Amino acid sequence: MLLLWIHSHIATLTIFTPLLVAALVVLCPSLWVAKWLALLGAGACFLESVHMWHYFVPGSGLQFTEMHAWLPQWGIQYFVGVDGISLLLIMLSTFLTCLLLIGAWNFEGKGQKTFFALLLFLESGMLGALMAFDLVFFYVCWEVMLIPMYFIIGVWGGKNRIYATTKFILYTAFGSLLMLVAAISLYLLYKKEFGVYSTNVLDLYRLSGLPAASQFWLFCAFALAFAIKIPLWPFHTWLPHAHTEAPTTGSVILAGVMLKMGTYGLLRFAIPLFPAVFLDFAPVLSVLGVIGIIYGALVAWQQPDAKKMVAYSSVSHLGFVVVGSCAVLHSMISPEALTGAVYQMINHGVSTGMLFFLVGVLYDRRHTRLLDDFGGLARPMPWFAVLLIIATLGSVGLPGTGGFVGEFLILLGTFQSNPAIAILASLGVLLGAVYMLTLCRKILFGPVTHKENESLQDVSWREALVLAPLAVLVIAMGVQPGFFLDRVRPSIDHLAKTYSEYRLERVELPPLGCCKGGCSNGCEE
Amino acid sequence: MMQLPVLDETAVQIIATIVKFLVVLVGVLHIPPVMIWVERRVPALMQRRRGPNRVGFFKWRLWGLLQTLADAVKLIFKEESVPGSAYKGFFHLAPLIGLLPTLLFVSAIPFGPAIEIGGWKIPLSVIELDIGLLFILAVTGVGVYGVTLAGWASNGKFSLLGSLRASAQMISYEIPLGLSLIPLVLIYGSLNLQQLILAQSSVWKWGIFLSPISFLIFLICMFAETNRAPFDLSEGESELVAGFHTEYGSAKFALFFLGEYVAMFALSCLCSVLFFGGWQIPFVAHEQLVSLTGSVNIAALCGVMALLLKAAFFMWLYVWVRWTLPRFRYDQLMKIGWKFLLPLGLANVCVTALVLAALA
Amino acid sequence: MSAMVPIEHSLILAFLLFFIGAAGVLIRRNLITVLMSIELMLNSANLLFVAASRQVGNVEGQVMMSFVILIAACEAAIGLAMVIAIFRRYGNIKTEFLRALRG
Amino acid sequence: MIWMVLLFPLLGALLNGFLLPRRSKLLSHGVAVAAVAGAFACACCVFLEFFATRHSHLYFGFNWLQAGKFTAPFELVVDQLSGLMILIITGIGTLIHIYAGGYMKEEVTTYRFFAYLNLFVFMMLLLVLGNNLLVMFVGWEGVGLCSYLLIGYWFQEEANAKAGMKAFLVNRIGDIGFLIGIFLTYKHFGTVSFSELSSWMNLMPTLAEPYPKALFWITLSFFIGACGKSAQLPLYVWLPDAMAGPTPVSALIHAATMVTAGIFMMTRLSFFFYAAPDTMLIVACVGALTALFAATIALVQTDIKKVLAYSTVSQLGYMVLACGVGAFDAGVFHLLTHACFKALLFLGAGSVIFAMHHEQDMRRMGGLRKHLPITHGVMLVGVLAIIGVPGFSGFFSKDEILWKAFIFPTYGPILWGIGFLAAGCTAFYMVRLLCLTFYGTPYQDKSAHHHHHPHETPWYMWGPLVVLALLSIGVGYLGVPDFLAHLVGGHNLFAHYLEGLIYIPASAQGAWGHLHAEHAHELEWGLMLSSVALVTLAAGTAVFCYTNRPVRGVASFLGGHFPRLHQLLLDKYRVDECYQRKIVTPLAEISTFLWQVVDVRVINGCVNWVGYLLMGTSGIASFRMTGSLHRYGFWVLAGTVCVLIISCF
Amino acid sequence: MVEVWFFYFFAAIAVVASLGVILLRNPVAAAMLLVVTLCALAAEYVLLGAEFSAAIQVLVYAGAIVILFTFVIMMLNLGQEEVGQLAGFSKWALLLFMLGGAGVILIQRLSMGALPPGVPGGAASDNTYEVGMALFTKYLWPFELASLLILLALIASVVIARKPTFPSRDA
Repeated sequence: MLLLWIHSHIATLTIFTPLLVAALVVLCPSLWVAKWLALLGAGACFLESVHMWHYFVPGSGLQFTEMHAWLPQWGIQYFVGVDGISLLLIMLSTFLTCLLLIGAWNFEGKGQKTFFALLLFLESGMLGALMAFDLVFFYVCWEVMLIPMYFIIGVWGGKNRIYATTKFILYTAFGSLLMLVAAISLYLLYKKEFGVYSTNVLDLYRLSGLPAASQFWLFCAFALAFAIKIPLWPFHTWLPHAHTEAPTTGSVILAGVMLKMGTYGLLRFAIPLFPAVFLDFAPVLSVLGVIGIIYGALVAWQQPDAKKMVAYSSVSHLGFVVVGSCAVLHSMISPEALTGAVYQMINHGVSTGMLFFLVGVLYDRRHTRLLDDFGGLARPMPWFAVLLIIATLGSVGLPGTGGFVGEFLILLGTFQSNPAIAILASLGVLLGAVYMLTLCRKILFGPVTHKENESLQDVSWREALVLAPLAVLVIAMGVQPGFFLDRVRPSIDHLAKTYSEYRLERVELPPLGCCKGGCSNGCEE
Repeated sequence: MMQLPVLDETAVQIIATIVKFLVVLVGVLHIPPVMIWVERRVPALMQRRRGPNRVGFFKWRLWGLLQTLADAVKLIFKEESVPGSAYKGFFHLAPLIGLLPTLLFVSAIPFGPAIEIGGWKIPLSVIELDIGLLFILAVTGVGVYGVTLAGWASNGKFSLLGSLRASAQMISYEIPLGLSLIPLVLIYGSLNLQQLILAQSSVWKWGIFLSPISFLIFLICMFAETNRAPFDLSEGESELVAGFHTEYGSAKFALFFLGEYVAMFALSCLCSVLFFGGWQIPFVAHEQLVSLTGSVNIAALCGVMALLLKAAFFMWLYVWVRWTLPRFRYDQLMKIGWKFLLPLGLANVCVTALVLAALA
Repeated sequence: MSAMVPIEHSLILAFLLFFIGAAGVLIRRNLITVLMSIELMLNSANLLFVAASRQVGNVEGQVMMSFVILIAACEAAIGLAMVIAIFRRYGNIKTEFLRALRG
Repeated sequence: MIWMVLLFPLLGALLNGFLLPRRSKLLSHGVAVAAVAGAFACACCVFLEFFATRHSHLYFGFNWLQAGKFTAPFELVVDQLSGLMILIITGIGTLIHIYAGGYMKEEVTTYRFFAYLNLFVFMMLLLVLGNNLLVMFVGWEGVGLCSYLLIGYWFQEEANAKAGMKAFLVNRIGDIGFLIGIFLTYKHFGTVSFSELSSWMNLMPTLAEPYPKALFWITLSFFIGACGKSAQLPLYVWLPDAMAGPTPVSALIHAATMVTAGIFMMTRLSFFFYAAPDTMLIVACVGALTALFAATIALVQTDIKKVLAYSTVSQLGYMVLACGVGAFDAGVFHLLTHACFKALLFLGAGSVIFAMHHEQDMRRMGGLRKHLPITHGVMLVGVLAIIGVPGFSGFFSKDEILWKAFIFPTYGPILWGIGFLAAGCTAFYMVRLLCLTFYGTPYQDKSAHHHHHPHETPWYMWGPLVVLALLSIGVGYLGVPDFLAHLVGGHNLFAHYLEGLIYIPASAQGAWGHLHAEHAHELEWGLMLSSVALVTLAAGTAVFCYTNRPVRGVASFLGGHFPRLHQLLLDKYRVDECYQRKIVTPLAEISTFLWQVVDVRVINGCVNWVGYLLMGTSGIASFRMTGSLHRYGFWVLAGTVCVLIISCF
Repeated sequence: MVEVWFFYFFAAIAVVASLGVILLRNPVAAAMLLVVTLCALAAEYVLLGAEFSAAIQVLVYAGAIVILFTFVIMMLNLGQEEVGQLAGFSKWALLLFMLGGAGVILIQRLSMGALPPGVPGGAASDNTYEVGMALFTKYLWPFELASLLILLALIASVVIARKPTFPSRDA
């Protein structure tokens, strides 16, 4: 009975479990209990997402939906659901949050309880944004994400944290406000066309007769909001600051999931809502993406600060995702590229998350992140070296790691639509290797130039507990992409092929206990 | 009884009020000497010693009662000294401000049923109020000023500390005090003290039986409100010399003394009124008494006596406790007030309300 | 107390108190006095409520008055806490030191 | 069985890398050798199984990558080429693994070394076995990774780490070519599977536009990939630096197997290359030029491993030349022979270095023949093989290539000429190496007080050398050119063996008619004899110059009369410096510019400027904000009074 | 008419005392005069038939709020020399203000006729009971909210008045 109830409210539960636990964590008087509580909560949330994963039926529809009237007089609903485009990101968010909590277990500094609670709060916001199919609810969650991040950077950040966090908030909020305006006008336009108010995204997809000019501006507003979040060149300057100043955990979650909100939003809202304008804009976005790829890589190469380097690498990697999302091909998006884009989001979350963790490991020990302060760490810290190399390889997209699958598919699809873009983007693959290997070399190899480094502790068990799953994931995602992609492929293909008149249907909840029916789409021989 | 036609109702009441006030004032002025005697003799009894018993006329020593008188005389005629740094006006005013609320407090207590003089029904409280209980609470609240001002106006470390302690303590304990009264108001359905007494028509309807927890809280707060041991932190002689009245001597000191004992008396009376049936004599209904004695007035007098006896018990209790229990530490005091009495009082209110709702 | 005091009297008294309080807020540099002046203003409002209650013949004015008292209590508590905080920070409580709003 | 071939090395790598205790060197060595030897055994079975039927066989593993219409299953193929390759890889790999145990004896972290080495074998096997471009690419980059790790094995020295990185990055440039090749292939053919592509090409009688053009670009892209991996001009620069790795690594990766991956790949895609004659010409030219270019550099190098490295580049140039002139079979054959003798040479050099306590400068060697008799013997075999002394394997393979180059219709003789010159250089520098190392008087180190006498290596080091020496002689006879084989009534076994695999697609038959045309045997004889003569001459010169005398002769002549040329050769034509100056440094400067100026000043400046603008505006608006409580209160109340007064009227 | 005279009497006390509140230099004296004002107002409430209000006026205002003021004054130990000057800006303000106030009162006085006629003897007989009923029925939610508010104020004041966690200005 309880199981059935959970099953039928799984989306809502997944969103709100962390929020609830966050409240409990704050109120919990004992730090020890609070920590375990937070971990349990995050674990429960992860299990819930696994439940969704398990019962997710491959197909293009929207699943695990739950709809309630929220402000019925204005047509605003609480409407959540999961489809193939968000499923992987949901899994990533819940998974990363668990690891983050473990990672921040012996957190230096004050307010650990609050910190954990904020993380959980953030998770709630992210999950809400990923599952929301109501524009207003999406917007709420989208903004809610900013709040905990603001505090995480602003309170626990580095020396320049206030500047960084203010910039982050103002910049992203600026974009979101434009999006809000666009959302409201969309809402009014819907009313004009259909005579009723609705913020249901599935309804909004039906809006077809928008005038070109208004589509143009609406797309611009949405795309700008997402571009800032992604961050697409040249809207990226908040990112290096935010990443550098954020505590490790903040960087991981920021790079791991929050940046993907931008690309996710692009796929969920900007493209299917305004397909005609998207067609015009795709080259622009692609070009910006490519500039981001090369520019990010080049700038990353010269960074003296490991974290900043990884931060710029995010600009580069997310450029791939944008390029992949914009590979328009004969009135459809290249499905290969789109699949790659979705996959690359996850992969970037894992590998860059891992890199940030690793930089954090170093920072914990030496309280510096300057590359010049390291060198030759492979000798005192062999396991660290192994993990860093795995993360690096994942990041540079070596075949056999998830990064390759994502980048390859993106480039493959993009090449079909625009070879020049693809070739330029593949330069990013090369440059990616340049800066990542430089990072590796400067940290790991060469003689140990600083005395302090000779006696550094290798990764502890707790850190290994965080990093090992990520390392395994980096490789597993490269070796068995089918495992991750088979479920979500129909959704992606559906979006790719029909984005110009995108429709999404709600799918009945599969009965509890017998799910395996439709999952054999390509996972068996 | 003869009618006095020249007087109308209002005038009679005004005259009666003045008379009652004078009576109370005079009565109240007699409390400190007696109490000082008690406070000397009782511990002597408890400690198996004699206590002051020498002062007297010839062989009449009256168990030392006259010692108090002598002390009083000494106190009043002692030379006054005012500290140079004191805020003079308030320094002089403070004892009076301290005394006034307690007198008002006493004025609100119905000492007995109404008596009849010349056909005028005269209630035996100086001020008869519908909201007597609230009035008492209000007056208690104002009573803090005396202490506060005294300490502040003395402009000395010990005084200031003592007065801060005292007033914080009094404010803190006012809350549980008020909370402890609410169940009674709920049960008896009135704020009028006379009504409250009348509602406790039989022994089993006494407040102590209907709301024992209220009584417990009230009792504790009673001690705290009067800054008496074991809550006499504000004048903890080992720490603060004498607290807020360190700098006071002679008559003004006497006024403080007076204030303290009047407050004790008033609270004892209130306790009797609220929890022990006030002026009602146990097992003897007032009507029975009237018919027994044949006079309303005599019955009323009996009632007054009953109330005074009950109050006397609590006065004695004050003394008893003072010589039995050690002083609390200040943090313990605050802890008891805020962490024990306050929740307990709240719970008590809730439980009483629930029970009443269930019964209704 | 059957006879009525005309409501105009109460109104004028209330006005006087209000303006005295407002003047206190404006002319005093001592934060505590300022707060006390605010209490005066609140009291004038109370008086108006009570008088109106009397005038209209129901107790709603008194209910409102009790709410006002409650809010006054909150205001006093927070205000005084702030006074203490300000004192800790600046060493005195003159209003001149509170210039954070200066543009 | 085929899976076992892959599984063994992977398991070995995992065991050594993660699972086994790390103290015991013997254990890690044993595990590694066992893994490769097991793989070799399985590979033999697989090969024999295939050889019996001569039918290529596909093994489907699992559905690896699928998106949209694109599918890339994890599928292996065993055919002539991959069958041969797995034998080479595991066979020579086994020998080198055994040898490495001795060579790496003094290392602490041998487990790491063997883990990398096993991983390399796995990746290389993946490369050759994959049935589609993507699986091949996995191996392709995988071997690059292992190469990177192994070059930087002694990571404590900055230079080694840098060399590893350089190898990886230069390879990556090629890899991008490979990737673009894949994209183009998929774009035009809709598949990346070799078997499908092959049959598609096979079935097409003629190719209409856009295919010829597309094929040109496809093959060019793949050739760029091959250039990277097989160290061709202009991407060869990583290979000499890669000698920073331990010598067994140089033998296995940078001589025998990995670097030949480019030739392997081109052979795999020979149907494409045949159909793109323009590319073929480029390939041939690049190959020939590389052969000569590297050989000239090798003439004056003094580091024993550097000489071998440039020699490798040069030999790879030959192979690429072979591919370019359409003689893929000759190229693969040279690959095979080269694998044997170059591995032999490297391991021999390794023995020398080992014996000399990691001394690599040939000028500090000499007269080692007495101390290292076995090594000397096998090295001699290796040198004879590489310079193409008749009867040794190099002779057959190189001669075939030169012949095929000669008959290439476009610039054939010129290509032959370049190759011919390169062969002369090869003979010179290899003999020079031999002389400097083994003959002459021992080098007297004046400064060294405790001179150690070099000792012959233990059996498990020279054992493999002997085997390789035998192979260096023996494998040549598999590919005796037809005209020689006809003398004894046989034919070119090797070419015959590969016939089923390497075919000219129907559409391109016309362009490659000369390969099957009859040629005068006299010409062939003549060419062969002339090259033998050249080799003899060059070798003789080298012997004359370098034996038992202070260095003089040609070298000193060159050094004396053409100092700039000599210096140029010593500086390896300053290609590295040129790259550094023209590409790396500007790129770094651009990066710094992008970061410091564009990012921080321009973009971020714009963003901040908006903020400052707003701040300034608010400053203007806030001039009435005096911060005085009283003033604020006054205005509030005054306003209220005004409103009240107004409302009264 | 006794009530009216009483009213005037207490009103006079209230006004004078409140003037004292804002004019006296000594904050303690001001606080005491505030108590006087409050008590006078309480008396006015009694005259207006609002006994309950009067009681809570004294109970809460005099018994709690002003005590708090006194406390703070004592805690900060503000001598009378230190504080109590008028703000520099005050003269104009006061002038303008008083003029405005007088004007408003004047106008108000003139337009008094607009007030609704009083209900004679309108005050309920059992004032406390009535107030209680109103509070717990019609105004239940505001009442609960108010309790929440006061709880918040309690916590907030504790938090605000805690020992400072921010670095002091000198540091």
